[in-house]
Amino acid sequence: MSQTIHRSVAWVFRALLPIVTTFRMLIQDRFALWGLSIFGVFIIVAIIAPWIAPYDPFAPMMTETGRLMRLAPPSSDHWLGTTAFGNDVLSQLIMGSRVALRVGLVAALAVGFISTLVGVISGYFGGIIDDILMRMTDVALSIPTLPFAIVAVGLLGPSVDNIILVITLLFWRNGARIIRSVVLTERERVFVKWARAAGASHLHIILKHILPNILRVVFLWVTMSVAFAVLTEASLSFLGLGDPSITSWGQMLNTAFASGALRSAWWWVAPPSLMLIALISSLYLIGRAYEEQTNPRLKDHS
Amino acid sequence: MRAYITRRLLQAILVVFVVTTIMFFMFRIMPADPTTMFLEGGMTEEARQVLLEEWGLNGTIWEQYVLYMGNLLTGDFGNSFFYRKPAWEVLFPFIINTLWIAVPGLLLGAFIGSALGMIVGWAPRGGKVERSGILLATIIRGAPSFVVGIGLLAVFSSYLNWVPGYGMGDPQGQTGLMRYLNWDFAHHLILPLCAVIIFFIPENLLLMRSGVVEARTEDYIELVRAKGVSEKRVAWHAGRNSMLPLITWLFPALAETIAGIVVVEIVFSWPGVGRELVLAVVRQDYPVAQAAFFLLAIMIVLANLAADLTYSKLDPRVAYK
Amino acid sequence: MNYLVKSVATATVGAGSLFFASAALSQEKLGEIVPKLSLAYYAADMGPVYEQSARVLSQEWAKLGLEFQMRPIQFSTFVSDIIVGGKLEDMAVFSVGADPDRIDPVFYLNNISACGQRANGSSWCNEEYTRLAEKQLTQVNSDERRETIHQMQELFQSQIPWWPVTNTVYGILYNSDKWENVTNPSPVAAHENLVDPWLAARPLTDDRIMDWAYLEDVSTYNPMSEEGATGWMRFVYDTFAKIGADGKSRPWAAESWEFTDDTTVRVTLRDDMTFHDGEAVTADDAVFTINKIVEIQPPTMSSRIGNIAGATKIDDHTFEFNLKTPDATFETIAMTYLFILPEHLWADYEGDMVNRDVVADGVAIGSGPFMFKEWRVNELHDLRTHKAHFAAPAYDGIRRLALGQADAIRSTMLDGTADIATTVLPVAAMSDLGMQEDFLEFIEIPSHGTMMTWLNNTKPPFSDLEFRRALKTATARQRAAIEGWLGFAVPAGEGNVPRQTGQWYNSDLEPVAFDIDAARKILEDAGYGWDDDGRLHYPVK
Amino acid sequence: MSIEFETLRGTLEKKPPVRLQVQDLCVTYKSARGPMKAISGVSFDVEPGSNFGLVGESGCGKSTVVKSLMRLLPASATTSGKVLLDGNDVLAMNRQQLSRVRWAQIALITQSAMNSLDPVFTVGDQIVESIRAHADVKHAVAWARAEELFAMVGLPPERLKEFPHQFSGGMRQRAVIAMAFSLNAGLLLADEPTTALDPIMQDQIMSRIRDIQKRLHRSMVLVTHDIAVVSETCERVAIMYAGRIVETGPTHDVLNKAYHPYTMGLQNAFPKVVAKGEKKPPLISISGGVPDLANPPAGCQFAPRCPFATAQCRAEEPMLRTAGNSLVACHHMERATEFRRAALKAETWRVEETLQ
Amino acid sequence: MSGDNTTVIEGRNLKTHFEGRNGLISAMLGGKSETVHALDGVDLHIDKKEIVGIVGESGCGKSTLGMTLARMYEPTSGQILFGQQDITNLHGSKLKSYRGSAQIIFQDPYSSLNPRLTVEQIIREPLNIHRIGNETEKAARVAEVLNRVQMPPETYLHRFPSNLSGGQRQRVAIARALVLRPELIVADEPVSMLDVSIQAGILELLNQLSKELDLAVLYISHDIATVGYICDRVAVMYLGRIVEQGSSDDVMHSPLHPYSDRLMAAVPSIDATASRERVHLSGEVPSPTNIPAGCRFAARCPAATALCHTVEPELYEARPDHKVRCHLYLPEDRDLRPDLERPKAHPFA
Repeated sequence: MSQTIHRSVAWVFRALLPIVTTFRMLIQDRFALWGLSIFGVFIIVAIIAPWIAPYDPFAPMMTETGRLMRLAPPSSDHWLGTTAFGNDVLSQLIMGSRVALRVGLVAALAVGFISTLVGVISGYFGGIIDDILMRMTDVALSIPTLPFAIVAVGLLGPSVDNIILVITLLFWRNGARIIRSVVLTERERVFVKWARAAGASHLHIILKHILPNILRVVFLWVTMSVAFAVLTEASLSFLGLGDPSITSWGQMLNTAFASGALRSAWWWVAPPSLMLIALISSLYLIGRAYEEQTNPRLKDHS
Repeated sequence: MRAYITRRLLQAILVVFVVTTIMFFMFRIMPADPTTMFLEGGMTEEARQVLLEEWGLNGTIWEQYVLYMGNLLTGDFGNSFFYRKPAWEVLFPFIINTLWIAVPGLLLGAFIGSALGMIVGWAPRGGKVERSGILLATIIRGAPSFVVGIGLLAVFSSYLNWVPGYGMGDPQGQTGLMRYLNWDFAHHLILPLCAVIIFFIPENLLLMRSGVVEARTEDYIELVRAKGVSEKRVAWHAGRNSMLPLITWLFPALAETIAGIVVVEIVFSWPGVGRELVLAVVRQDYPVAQAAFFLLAIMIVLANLAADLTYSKLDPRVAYK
Repeated sequence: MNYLVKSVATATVGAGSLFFASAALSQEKLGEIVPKLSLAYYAADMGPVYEQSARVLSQEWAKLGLEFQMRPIQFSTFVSDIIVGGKLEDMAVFSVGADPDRIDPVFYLNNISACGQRANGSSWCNEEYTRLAEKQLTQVNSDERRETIHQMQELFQSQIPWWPVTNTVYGILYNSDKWENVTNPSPVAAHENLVDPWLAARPLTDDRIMDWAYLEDVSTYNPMSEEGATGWMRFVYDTFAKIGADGKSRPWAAESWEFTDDTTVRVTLRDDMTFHDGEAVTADDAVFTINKIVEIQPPTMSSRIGNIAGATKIDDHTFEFNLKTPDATFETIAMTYLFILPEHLWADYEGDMVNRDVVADGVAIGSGPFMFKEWRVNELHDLRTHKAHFAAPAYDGIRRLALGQADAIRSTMLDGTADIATTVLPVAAMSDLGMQEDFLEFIEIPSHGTMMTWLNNTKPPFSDLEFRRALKTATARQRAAIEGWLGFAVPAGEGNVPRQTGQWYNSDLEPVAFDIDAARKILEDAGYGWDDDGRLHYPVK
Repeated sequence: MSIEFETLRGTLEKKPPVRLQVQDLCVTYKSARGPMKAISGVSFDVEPGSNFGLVGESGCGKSTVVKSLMRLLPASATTSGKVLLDGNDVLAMNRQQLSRVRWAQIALITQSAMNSLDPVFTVGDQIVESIRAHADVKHAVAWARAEELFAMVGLPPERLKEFPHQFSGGMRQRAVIAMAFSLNAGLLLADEPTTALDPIMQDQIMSRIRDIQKRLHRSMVLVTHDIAVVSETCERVAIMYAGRIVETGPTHDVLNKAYHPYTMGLQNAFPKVVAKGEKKPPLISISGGVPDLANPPAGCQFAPRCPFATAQCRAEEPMLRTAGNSLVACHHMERATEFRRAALKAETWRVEETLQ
Repeated sequence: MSGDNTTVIEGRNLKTHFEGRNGLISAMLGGKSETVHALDGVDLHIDKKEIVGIVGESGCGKSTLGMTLARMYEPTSGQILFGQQDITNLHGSKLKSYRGSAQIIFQDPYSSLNPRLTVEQIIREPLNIHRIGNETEKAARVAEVLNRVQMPPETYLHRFPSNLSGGQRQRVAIARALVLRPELIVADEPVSMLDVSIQAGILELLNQLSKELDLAVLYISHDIATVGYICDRVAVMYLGRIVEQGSSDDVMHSPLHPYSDRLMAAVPSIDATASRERVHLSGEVPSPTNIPAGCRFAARCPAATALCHTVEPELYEARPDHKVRCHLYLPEDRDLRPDLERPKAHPFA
């Protein structure tokens, strides 16, 4: 009994091990450390957003004389000023982190799952299955991203869930290719050949020998997918196809742009822009460091 | 080689066919009815039926599909609902406009990016050049294209007032090629072109850099260095080899690239095909939107083919049968 | 922070006092909960004001214990699904523009309110009302017609199937260093038609071309296939009449007209008109145009010309319209809408006239104050002044720049590239610019354009008149105007006809003041109740 | 052109063989776990026109020695000591001097010919590149030289126009050899030139290197793990273990009369083809693995695997001392005869294995 | 000897051809692909306690032979007998059970073990796959095989491959092969990536296991010297066929086929005094996609005559238990093509 417990504890530990080692490996890279810190801050802000946002993001601010506080520059009451509709920019900015992260994480996990599924099946089995799946990705790869997203969101309606769905539909293709190519090399590894020679079932080989060894690439792809998802959500919102019931950074920029306030209200335009750059760059930094550390040919041997 | 190209072309046709089919059905199940563009005045139901018939929207969806694909084979994309003329005629000038920012943007971006990538890749590992190069490239890569566009607009057009930030300039009655070969056009071209270039640089830079860094560890680079040739020559060997992964990325990345260009066109009011595509979707001008998708799909597929062929030119190891 | 605390506090206190009284009593007598209501509105492609307005309105409605699902819908989908598609789920907030022919109230009275009309999206059908609606259409005598219309509004007000929320204020921003005498077209939106602000303008500098900064393109110069941008078409082609700010038609290409009987109108054309190619405009051209249009019934025109049976030439400058039935709206709608085509360029055309590419064929030729020069799609339209025109402006031409987005319009106005901009730049932004810059002048145009609230009258809770009444009472028209439209809208009047249409508006209707407490009272009296979470429940059956 | 070509040939032919003296060469790599001393105090001389073998197993540092001779080590490595080419210290040269010496005086036949030719340039161009980097001649002249070199290694000259991937492994190795001789460098470094080749090809390549090298009278350092190849090729040999030379001397002496237990073990582990009917000596394996150079054991590096190791061996690092014709780094080389006998028996080594 | 009780496995006229893979589209277009004749008619048997060596240059088909016998590939034609059972075309559970009895040891010890599993998990895996034994029995078996390969279980059971040296990894690979108690082991270049000082141990171990556990071992190598050490019989392969076969002493010391002769002569000797004749073989091995008519070695053989270029020789039993595929050994009384001259003298004699 205690042995079973011991074993299951060991199993959990082993399953977590790649994550822990990955993390340990990443914090050795100064860029990745920055990336992780920025990303960490975003996650924290997103979690506690409702408590730290000073105002309701859509509440109209009024001046003492009862007029709408339009395009007020930063002040002590409104650190980042107000929008053309009298909303507090800082509050919108803080609440916007939630959408970015929700879309980013959920879409990335979905993308990771589908990419892995397709990539593993295609790469492992090869032959006609591979052929069919790869032709499917060819088709998917020939669809221009944003125009498709525009049509699809127009079709499904602009809710966060639909945006996530569309992002998933768009980005599984690249991941499937990458993961497939890793599986192709992994499949040729001698221990996989051995397992086949020993009579192991396909499922056994995939679960025991292929998946654990491609997890790193999956992780990398999921990280990158978070960035793509955030970027796509922002672009859609910027084009006016974001979920209207919540604030997002792309939407803030869209509103600023459509209100013609681009040049006059820097406090409304600059913060969401910088947030987007910071969040996406932080993910790219993590991804890059990860690539650098896991690719022996890129690794700095000094 | 010819057999290979034939095979790839057939593959490409299949892909385009499927993409076209998908887009066709996507547009047909869109909730809106395109006749509503004419409805503000309260069109009568009879008139609506006339329009539907005229646009080939009255049969079952399968009939419409067969009709559409049949017409497509003869090069007929249908008539734009909005402009009332062949979708192809509508799109053609926009395509030219887009090419003006897309092609030089892509080429310059790739060139500048890979040149910088060579420098960063060849710089000492862990040194200032490498670290700042990577950091900058990553940050720029993390900037959505509309943020880049807005930033450029704000700084160079609004604040410094150096260059205009909208449209293609006033041609003063110039038409044809002369519409593009004038100073005013060039002046208007600067910002959107810069946005596209900036959009391209980081990816190229980072890819080139990893390529060069990887190549630096290759045995053949060691041998080249052992031969006592100049460092520049050694770098050339590394760069030449790193172009291969770059090519494989560059062309297929078009699908994502188009997204960047669409946004750039919108931000800079550039009358290009991307902006028209978005407008067509909003206006439910299906024939134009579908034709644009069709053209983009063909472009991407051909670019992939071109990537393969270029690759085979650059990499003598690849021999297609 | 202050504001938030305050507003939350008012809401709870205000609602709370009623609450305790009623909730405790009726706890066990609650019916079904009123489900979450979907609230459709124009998505961001129409600008941010609709979303803001919908949010402001729903905030107040929510105080009745309702919950809303916000549903932004793109313009075209909105029109086809909700306005004419009959697919309104629960509620919608949207607006109609200040088109010139909507100065005649038939759009508000019939098209969106009467039984069986395609655009009656709120699916309200009152037979008495519909009978009156049909009657007023035939009342050529405007006094009689006005009486019917006022009666209809009373009936409407008692049933409140939907209601207007605000009337739009448009704006014109122009470069006052370069131009003067830009007139105010109120109550019609400037870009929609009235040639006034453009034709009257006078240049102050040598730059005698007026550059109009605009978002989008018009799609064609064929007057038989264009609907969306008839305003621009009016520059190139002449109509028989123009509508005035008073809602009455005044002569344009027609020098005069009279009803010779209920279904015949005799029209006398001006004798000093020529087409841009120099040919004189005669009754032949007018008759040709009318008969051709009646014959082919272009889909985009069908609703406006449906009542015309044909035309007969009397002499070179006189002809007669033959109508199918007496038509009260004929002067204001059909006369201002039919564009005169040159017979000599169209008579021999064998193809489908509706789909004729007039630019390619070189026949973008009318008799209007401006002549077609160039069109670069999604870039610009270039028109030159037709000097021989009776209303030719005092400058050389007009160009419409398709700039695609607000920021570009703003910068063209600032750098002097454009001389005039209209609604497409958010009005508040135009007003700001007018205040900031000495050389920019802002004109405010109160209009009859209306933002309204539609309800699905066939479905509970909206099928209940008391519920509708409560909802209207809780409609914060003032807030929507200030917070949604940034002050560039005014709270709308009662009934269904905009106050800005002048004589057609029934000013005797009793105003419904915004009052949440009163609204809750109405609901409570009708048997509705609230649960502990404050959610509204139906009365027990 | 032909005059130019003759001039080129003339200068190349006149080049003398190089004398190589390596003195106290040390190489340290920076690594995540601290400095890693890959090479410690390696010294050897290569007489002009002679062959010197550097033998050792993987990780012993023999390739590092070769790379440091041409200063090809990555920036993370620090090198000390002297590498004298006819008295000039390579390690002290500036970049310009270095590039003049490389290939003109010291050329390299790399370990894996598979990867040592740039895949995107033709083989001919790569040879021409090496010539023109040092001799100011026209492309055509250099090409003619390349044709000559191809003929020398037995490849048809028309294949100069081909890319490396069109060559088989053996041909590629020959092309690399041709390139190494392109400037008739006085010293040739051959780093495992035949590893991963089939026996027939291996034999052919080695014969060819030997033939050309003898004919042109070049000096050569041959790095390999295959003592048979060394025994057939080199006059002198050094056995390396863990970044140090443990035994060096005339090849025949070192291989037949080893003083260091590692040399003995290596020799006995090597499978031999014995005459028909003769009893095969048992194969020996040396248990354990090479020491971690970032954290080396005290004393003799071989002590943990050595069946004869004593407490002294584990405490004190032995210095190279003369024994017979060789230099040996072993505290107990006086007992070499005894060791040699014991080392022939598999049990001697196996005991250690199970103990481990 | 075939059909003998002690024969563990026997291949009869085995052919394994590979088709170049084509995509959907070209398949639809009926595109033709090239066939690689990797294995082209091989007869071989291995007895209990016997180690048979296969030597030859890379690409000669020796690995394909091993993989075909282990049924990693399904032979294109021919027959494989495992004991009395025909396993040529087995599928499904029967194939799986055969795989339990025939194990492979691969060349690269660094990638043949999954880096994420411990030694215990690695060796236990075959038992899990074949559902053999309960936990206790499994543990016992794992310990037993680790002891057999001289790796004390208490030390190694919980180590990861990254903590093992190359030789130890190869021992783990052998232990993993033994845990199912196989009858046949295909060892595909098991020591070629190991250092010389370690390979001896592995070879000794294989030899010992074969004798102690009644194993039939197919030892594939291009290192002829090691073959001489442990093999009872040796077959020399050239371009998909066996060209010479016999006891390892015979083949190594008095090779008959001109090719084997060259192969043996190419082995360098540690004894520099023993001079050996230099090898000169012209030309390259022909492509296995385009096999020449006649003797496959003819193009490179100095003794080749018109007969060699036209008719492929059979395996002639030149000496007792020593067969060779060369017309030099065509019995005097047999004339395949009297019109063609047969080769006379041994080219390197």
